[in-house]
Amino acid sequence: MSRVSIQAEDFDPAAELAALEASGGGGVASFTGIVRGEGGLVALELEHYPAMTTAQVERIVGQALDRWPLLGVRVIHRHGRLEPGERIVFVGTASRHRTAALEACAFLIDWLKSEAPFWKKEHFADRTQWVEARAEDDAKAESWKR
Amino acid sequence: MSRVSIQAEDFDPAAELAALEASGGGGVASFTGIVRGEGGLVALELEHYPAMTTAQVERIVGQALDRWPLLGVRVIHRHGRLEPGERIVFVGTASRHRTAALEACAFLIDWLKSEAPFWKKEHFADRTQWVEARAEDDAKAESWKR
Amino acid sequence: MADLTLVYFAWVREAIGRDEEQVARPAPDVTIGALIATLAARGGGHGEAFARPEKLRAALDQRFVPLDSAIGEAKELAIFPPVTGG
Amino acid sequence: MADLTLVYFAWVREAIGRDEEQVARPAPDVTIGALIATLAARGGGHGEAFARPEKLRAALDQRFVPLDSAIGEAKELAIFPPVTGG
Repeated sequence: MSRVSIQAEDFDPAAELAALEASGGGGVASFTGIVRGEGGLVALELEHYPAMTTAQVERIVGQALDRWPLLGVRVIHRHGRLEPGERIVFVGTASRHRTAALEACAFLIDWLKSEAPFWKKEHFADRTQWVEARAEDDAKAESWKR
Repeated sequence: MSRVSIQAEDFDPAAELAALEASGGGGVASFTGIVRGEGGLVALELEHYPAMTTAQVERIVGQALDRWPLLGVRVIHRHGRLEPGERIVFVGTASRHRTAALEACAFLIDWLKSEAPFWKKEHFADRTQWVEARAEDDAKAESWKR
Repeated sequence: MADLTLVYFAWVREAIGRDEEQVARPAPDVTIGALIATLAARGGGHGEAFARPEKLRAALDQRFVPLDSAIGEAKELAIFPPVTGG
Repeated sequence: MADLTLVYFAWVREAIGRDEEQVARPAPDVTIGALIATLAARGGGHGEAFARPEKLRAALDQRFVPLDSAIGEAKELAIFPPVTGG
């Protein structure tokens, strides 16, 4: 069971966890990304490439399913304008084994952070700026290819 | 902010996640362990060493706080009789950085699985048996000491 | 054969002032990098967006490819900064 | 000095038939392993629980220690199988 949503709306991590807990695995791992309100940030604006995003995320979920014995995978990525404290992204995994659930969760969020076709723009009171890609994120995603 | 509970009662992962999301970090990682109903298991019985358990878990949470820049840690471990599908354990972590949240979560659950003073007895329709320790779990916990 | 559709994201889109445009299809062996250089020579928004190719990434028909890839028969070429998702 | 309190868990507790008992305090340099051997020699539940010391683990005053540790001045000695938490 795997499901990917790219959406503007917020989501409910509790409902997602409940579905994963019901998948019959012994362990459920999750990661939720939240907008940080540092440096006077007023909002983040997330742009994406709709023709590409869902297909790409589904492809990487397929890789995770090939690599780990997962009973459930759920990925949600929001786009549009998000304010500090709002959720951006959710990855949840269920498996009989805790290590599989935790590793697959880390793999998916590393990939989403470094290779999914999303671009973030920071809005401050007096200016806006596009976030620059971080070499560290690329290195994380690269480490899974070893 | 860190909190440890050793309890017979069930817990609500949603409420725990909500508290962690509010801790100001950019990422919240969690792991929930569930009783698997394999091989005709009717129930698990978890015994622990009350004089030791909370102190030991608080010590290891302290190690996680020393090792990763965490804004929140929550550990819940149940004892008593648990049926298949019931939650046994919850670890939740919040950090500015996703890698810190994910690694600390994996570290804590590996430790709980291999070194916390809990013993599991499996109840089947016609017999009971104490679960034997798995060398694999010890190796996982050991790997964090490198 | 039909024109090539270019799609732009993030500051590339903002500099050019549109999220999509059609251009005359180049020969199949023309690379993305060469097309970008041609477009940069128009100046204006294109000149600004494409001034530093090392800051650009591309996808051909929704697949990430290096800038030295030939455009071939692709229908859609996307040009954008390195992704910053999640 | 007061007696030593022994506490048992899991199948050690079940074999002995109680979760706690007092024993006469041994000399401080007696190891946990030596005390276990003495208790095993009682036979019955103690004999069964302590037949295979390699299957046992211990804690002195709520700290895990190896079986070759001296009991010293500890108040409480816990004896149990390897833990299987979580």
